[in-house]
Amino acid sequence: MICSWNRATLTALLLTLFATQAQAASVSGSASFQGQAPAAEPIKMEADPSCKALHADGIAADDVIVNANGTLKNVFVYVKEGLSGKYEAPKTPVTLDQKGCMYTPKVLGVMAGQPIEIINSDSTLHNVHALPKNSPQFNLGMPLQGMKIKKTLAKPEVMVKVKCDVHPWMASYIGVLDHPFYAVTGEDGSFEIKDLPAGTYVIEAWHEKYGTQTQSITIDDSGKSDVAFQFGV
Amino acid sequence: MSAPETPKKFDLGKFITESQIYKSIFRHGYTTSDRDRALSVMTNVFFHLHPVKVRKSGARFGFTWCAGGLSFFVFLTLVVSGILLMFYYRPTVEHAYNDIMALREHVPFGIMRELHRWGAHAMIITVWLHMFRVFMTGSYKPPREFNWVIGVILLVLTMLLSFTGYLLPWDQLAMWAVTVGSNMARATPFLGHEGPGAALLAIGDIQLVHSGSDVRFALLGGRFVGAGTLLRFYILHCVAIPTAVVVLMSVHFWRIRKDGGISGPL
Amino acid sequence: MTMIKDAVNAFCSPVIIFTASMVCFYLFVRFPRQATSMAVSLPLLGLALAGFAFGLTDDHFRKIITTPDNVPIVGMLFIFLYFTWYAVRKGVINDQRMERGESTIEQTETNEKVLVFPYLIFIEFVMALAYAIVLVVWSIFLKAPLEEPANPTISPNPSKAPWYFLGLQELLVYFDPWIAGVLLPTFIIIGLCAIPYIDRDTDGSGYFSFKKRRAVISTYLFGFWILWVLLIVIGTFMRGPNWNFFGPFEKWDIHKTVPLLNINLSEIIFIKWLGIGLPKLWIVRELPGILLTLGYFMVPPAILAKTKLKSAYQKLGPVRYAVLMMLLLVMVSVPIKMYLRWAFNLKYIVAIPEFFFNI
Amino acid sequence: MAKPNPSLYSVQKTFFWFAVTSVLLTASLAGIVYIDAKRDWKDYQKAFFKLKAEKATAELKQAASAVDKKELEKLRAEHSAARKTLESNSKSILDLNAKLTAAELEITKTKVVFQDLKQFEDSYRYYYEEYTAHHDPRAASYAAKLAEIKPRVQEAKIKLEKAEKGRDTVQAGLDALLRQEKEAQKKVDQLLDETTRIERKIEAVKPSFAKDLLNAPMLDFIAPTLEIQQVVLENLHDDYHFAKAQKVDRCTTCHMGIDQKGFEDAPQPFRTHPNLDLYLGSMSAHPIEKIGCTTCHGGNGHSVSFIDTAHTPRDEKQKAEWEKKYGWRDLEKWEAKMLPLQYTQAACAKCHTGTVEVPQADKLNLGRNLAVDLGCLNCHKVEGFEGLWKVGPDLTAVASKTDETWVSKWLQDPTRFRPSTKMPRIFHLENQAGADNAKLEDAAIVATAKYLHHHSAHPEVLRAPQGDAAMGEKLIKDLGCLGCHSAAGVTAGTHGPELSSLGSKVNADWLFTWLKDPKRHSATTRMPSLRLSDSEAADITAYLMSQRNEAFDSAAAPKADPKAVDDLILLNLQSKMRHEEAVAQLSKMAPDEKLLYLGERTIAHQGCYSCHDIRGFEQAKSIATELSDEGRKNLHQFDFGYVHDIPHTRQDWIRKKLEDPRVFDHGKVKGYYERLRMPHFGLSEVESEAITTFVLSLTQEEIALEAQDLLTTDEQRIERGRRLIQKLNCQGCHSFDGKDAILRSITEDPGAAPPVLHGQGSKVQEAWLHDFLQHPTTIRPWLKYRMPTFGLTDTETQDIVRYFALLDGRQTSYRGEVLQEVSPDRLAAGKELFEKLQCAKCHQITASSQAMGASFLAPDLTLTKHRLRSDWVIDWIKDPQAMQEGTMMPGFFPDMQSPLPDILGGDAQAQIEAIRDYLYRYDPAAAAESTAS
Repeated sequence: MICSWNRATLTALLLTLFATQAQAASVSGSASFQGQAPAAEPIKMEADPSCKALHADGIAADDVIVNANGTLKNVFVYVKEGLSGKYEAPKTPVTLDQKGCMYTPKVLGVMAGQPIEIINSDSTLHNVHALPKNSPQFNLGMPLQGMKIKKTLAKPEVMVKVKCDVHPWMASYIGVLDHPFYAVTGEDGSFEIKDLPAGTYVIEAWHEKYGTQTQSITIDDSGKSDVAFQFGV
Repeated sequence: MSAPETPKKFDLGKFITESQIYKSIFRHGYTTSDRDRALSVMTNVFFHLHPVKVRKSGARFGFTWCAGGLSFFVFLTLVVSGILLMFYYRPTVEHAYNDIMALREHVPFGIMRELHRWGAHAMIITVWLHMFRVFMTGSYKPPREFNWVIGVILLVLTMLLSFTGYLLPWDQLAMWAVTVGSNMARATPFLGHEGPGAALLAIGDIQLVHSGSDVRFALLGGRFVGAGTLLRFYILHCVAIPTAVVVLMSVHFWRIRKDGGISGPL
Repeated sequence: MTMIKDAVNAFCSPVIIFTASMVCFYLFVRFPRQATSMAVSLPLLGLALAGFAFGLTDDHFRKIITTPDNVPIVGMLFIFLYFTWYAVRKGVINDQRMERGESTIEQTETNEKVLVFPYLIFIEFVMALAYAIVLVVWSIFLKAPLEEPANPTISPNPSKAPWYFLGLQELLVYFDPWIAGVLLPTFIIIGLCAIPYIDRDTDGSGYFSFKKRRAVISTYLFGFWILWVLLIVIGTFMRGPNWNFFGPFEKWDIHKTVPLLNINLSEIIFIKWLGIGLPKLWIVRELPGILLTLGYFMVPPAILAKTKLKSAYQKLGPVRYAVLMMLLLVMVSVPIKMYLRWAFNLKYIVAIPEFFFNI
Repeated sequence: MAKPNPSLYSVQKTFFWFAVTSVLLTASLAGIVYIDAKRDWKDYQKAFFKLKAEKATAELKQAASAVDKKELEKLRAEHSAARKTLESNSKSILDLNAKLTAAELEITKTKVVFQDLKQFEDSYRYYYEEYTAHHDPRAASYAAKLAEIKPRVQEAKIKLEKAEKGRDTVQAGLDALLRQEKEAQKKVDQLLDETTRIERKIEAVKPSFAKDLLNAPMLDFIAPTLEIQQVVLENLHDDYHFAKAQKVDRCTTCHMGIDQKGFEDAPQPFRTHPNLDLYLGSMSAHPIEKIGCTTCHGGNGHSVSFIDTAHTPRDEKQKAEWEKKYGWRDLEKWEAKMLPLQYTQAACAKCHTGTVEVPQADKLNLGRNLAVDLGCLNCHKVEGFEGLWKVGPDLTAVASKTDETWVSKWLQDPTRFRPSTKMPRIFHLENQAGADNAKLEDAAIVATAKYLHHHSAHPEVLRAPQGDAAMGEKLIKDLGCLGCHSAAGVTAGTHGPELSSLGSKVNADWLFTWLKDPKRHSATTRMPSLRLSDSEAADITAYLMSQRNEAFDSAAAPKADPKAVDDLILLNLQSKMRHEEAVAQLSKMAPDEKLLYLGERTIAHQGCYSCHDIRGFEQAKSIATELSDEGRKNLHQFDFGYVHDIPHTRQDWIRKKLEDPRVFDHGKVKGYYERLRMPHFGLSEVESEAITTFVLSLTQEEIALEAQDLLTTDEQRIERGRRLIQKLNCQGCHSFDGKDAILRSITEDPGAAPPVLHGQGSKVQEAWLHDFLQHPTTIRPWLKYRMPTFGLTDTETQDIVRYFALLDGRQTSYRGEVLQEVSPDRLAAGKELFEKLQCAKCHQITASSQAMGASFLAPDLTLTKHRLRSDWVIDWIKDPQAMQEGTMMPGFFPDMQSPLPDILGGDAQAQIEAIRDYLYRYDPAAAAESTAS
């Protein structure tokens, strides 16, 4: 929340600075899923008993989550082309938690240079192994429960995979951008990118399994614009 | 001569020609009287190569083609340009080629090299022409026989001058022209190691004439054209042959006077 | 164009050029009056200039002509052609005057004297200035050649001596070095020196004439033009890589191969004619050649002294006559040897490699 | 007789000729002066100065705009105010100046007195000392004089000092008055410092009348601004064959901007040289004062004319451009022309000798490696490249591998079977075209195949069990075959042959035997053993045998026309005996005998044995030209034949020869055995350019040792290792020594790729590495790739071990680790850390370890004390990513911060050392006991 406030002030600041530019608008839409939702495979956590213990009933893989309304969760939507100008990265960190031997959130966006706070909420050893191609990689061991580490990714890159070598099923994806115009679809498969200046943009949606899609949109001064992405098998 | 009404008008020409310095040098006025003209020949060391008067037929360009006089003049220009080149040129294999290149590229008045080289060619042509003319007018006949012989020797020396100078740029052209030219010396009868009869000159098994002792070796200062040859040819070109030429030329000129002046029907 | 060039190239072989030149030379000295008349000489000059201009349109010809060191040869050719023409023409005019009983132009003025200054000196000065101009302009527009630094391991193909020695180098094709490079130059020098001691006839001294001195002048011109200048021209312009002969419009190809089938006189006699094989002893083997050579130098003078040159023999006396004949025979031996080579592929008349003695 | 006429011609008329000739001569002499003054390089220098002035003017503009205007105004105002104050004080200044003059006068006066007296004193002293030494009675009088003059000198000195002090006081007063104005001026100057500097620069280069005068003809010998620039190179020489002339490069006379930054976009000849940090810069490896220009680029450094410097155009386009712009023409008779730019790297090898690769010379290195790989150097002798391995397979037992038909079809055109093959095409090339020649070629091919099989050994071959082809395909990808081979649809390594369509070539039993142990079949093969189990080998065999080349299978095999065979044999025999004897000999031969004879002759003629081991040719000499000095070979020694479409230069000949090896036979009439023999390699443009560069680099030019990049003994040992590494293709799988592994690039997860070996020398213990290289064991259980057994000799192994050590700047000792005494507390702390950081979660350390999934993740830590160097372990724990990018080993001490502040006072360094000490003292047996109890 602090984060969004911050973004609003930033945009306001930008607006005063670039008063000649058009007014801000927002893009919203959803990522729908077509066809048969794949059966989620259960994760075998036997290798690490301490994880197994946390999920007595077992847990399904989280690479494809189709929402109840037929939409797709964890789709990263962002403005790919069309922006000009520079955007300052916020100082407030984004959180990536390791909980129950899983990453929360599974997919997240961050601005280049913005801190990411990585938390180990489990009592077992995790290692955060980020595999960016544009920025330096890091691989840090987090043996203690409640341990926190702050890291940043210096250069824009969609997406940066983060994995845990101890628990091969664990994977998270971070979209690193040099502007604040991105969103991740949630439980209802919708997203909204706010405060976008008027103009023509290429919007891209990314999913771990189903790849990327792009759409070109023009936003006028009136403000709102809808985009719909369709993923499927 | 001087007008009485303008006695004070300053005449620069007169001022100069009547000054002591001018008189000490020229000893005669600059007028066109026969006396002055005769004096100018008699009192001038350069002109004095000539007699005061010559046969009219002999003075004509159509008769002499001026080839002999021109040969002498070409020789003088070669001496002058050659001396200037000597200031710059070093006859060693490290420097010779580079010095010539520098003359071509950036040395002020490097054109001396062209003047010298083309002058050398020109001299060969004028010398041949001179001999040609002398023959065609029958001017070698008695009493001028000996002067003709001197002329022949001068002709040979001229070609040798040119030949020795050919090596000095020390480029491929120079070296191989001299190699080819001097290879003939190898075959000199008795004196060259590949010449007829050389094999006969032996004391027991020891050959007297071999590639290290024959006339070519003496000429080149080595078995092949090399550093020694360059120096040898330089000395020949700049000192030895010119001296001989000057001496013989003096005799040649003197004999012209003594044998009846510029040739003509006797 | 190409056809003309090919025709010229085909025409140009040493034997044809040499023979054609001798024919022209003969016509020139046989008919000097006609040859030096404007009616003949001007068209010939025009033809020569046109041919030269045509040649310049050919890249290869132009390249050879404009090679810096070859430029003086071209100049020399034109200069000497002019002055030969001029001298003979003057001689012809004087001859005509003498036939009419008048004195020669020179003789009419021979007793008049003029002052050296200005009349002679001025001519000399103007000529000197003119020469200086020519030299400077020549130097400005034509750079002296400078190839890459001397390198004993790479011999340029062809390697040529300075142009004024190229006549001698050309003779190397027909003679061993000791003859072409040593003997013949020596004879040339001796021969030149000997001229005034043989031709002592004071008649014809100091003026241009032809008829009276036809034999003397013809011999001299033959030596100069055919045996010296022509050979220089062939050696410079027409000898390419491996000293092969090339026509004026033929590219100098280093790979050109021509058959060389030269044989010695001894081989002709003992193998071809007698079929008995070469004798082992050199003196026997070379006996025919030696006899032939000796005969060449002994028999003709003796016969001629009794017949055609009887008057000359009487005038000169035995020593002078012998020297003259020796010189003349050596001079004539050059074209004879050349023709023997062309006609019979004859390499040596006498070949004694044991002493490097080959003729 | 006519009356004598004393005049010859009208003298007046000659005056006209005098005038004309004099004028013309003067004009031509002026021409001399003109051509002296008008040199190309002068024009270039003028243009460069203009360019420089323009650049500086632009710079000035920028600098001027950078000056703070307000500040400047303010300072100027201050300055003028100070001036005003000064002017108002002008009277006192005048006054003080007058006083100063007076004081100076006083000083002069007193100084004269003092100096005079001093002279006397010195003189008296001299005489006094002299006389005293010689016991001369006059000494006394001088003693008196000396005593008399001393106080006078002292007095004069005091007077002088007083006068000086007076002057200083006045001066100080004056300075005080002037100070304010001076300081204000100084401030203004400081602000304008940059612009003034640039203005001065412009002043130095911009044209002016004074400069024109200095550069005027006939005056330019005094102090011209346009001058020849040159570098005299101390240790480098031009070879003038008889003597070595010192190298002098005058290139900078025109290329004036070559070593100055800022002319990168300037037109030639002013452009800055690329990469000044490597070339020309005074701090670079090749400073212009030491290396010059022509050392690398070739050409004539003494010259300053475009043509005579022997510039060589890069291609036809540049040639046309130069001809137009500079009147360029080829210097026919000049041997040492410049190298065209694309081949410049050839010059590197002049000084950089003895190394496998020349740093930063990619093209040269590529060419060199290709020349090794393609076997160029097997046939062509080159000094410094002797003793290379034969690049082709061993053919002494070829019969057990494949059959005669395959060999003859292969010889017809190897690329038909395998487009990527390194085997060149030898037969049926352009100079053997035509139906008659084709028959001869086929006869030679069949005979060769016959010979090879007839003389082949027949080693015992194992029976291949039935295998699973699908499993085999997976194994090929998993085991690391792709580090050397391209196979299973993946284009990867090129060290070994591509393995598709192997089924059309070999038989299964041979392949199985080969895979199990290649050295068994051929002792010289470079193929290592992967220690395959029988079932693995069978699976791979099954897969590879299933891959066939249908088109090749169905192609007809060449036939030997009996007449063609006879003709060829006759040609051979005739070279040794008379025609009739040859015919007789031929008629005596049986058909098989004929083929064997012809096969032997063909192999000898084509030189097959240079690249392959062939029985009967163990001692044969190679057939190709030696190339040791090819880069300087005389142009006229290159036979261009009738090829006129390429420039007649060394580089173009070599390149044409590589691209089309038989082309120079074009249009020539030659017998079958006289034709050119170099085979056709089907090189790409890049490859042929690279190899041309390499061949041009082969010179035996003598460069002074001082100028060379000489190798130290250690560097030579490294190079020896590099050669071995190249031969074994270690870098196909492992990245190190500046090379990236192919296998790594095709493995998605870097953690699953073969380990990176940067810093291997400081990582592992020599003895361990030695053992490991000879008998590899599993270190990283999670890796599917398998370290092969190369069957290295002891010397080779030591060379590699030493190579790794030297790469890290260490000498080999084989001494192992010497452990320091450690307190029990520290060991306890180590143990605690080991447990708290949950190391055993991934690393196996005992049989009862908690490590997950059967040691799936990390190496067994019991190996540590014998395998690793202890100081490396410290560095590794500190930051594993830094040492092995992509490793699964996490860092626990980011920025040297310990997550456990209560152990050893939270000191990360101490903690890491404690862990290390724990590991090196860990005794598995004891630990097992303690756990059990």
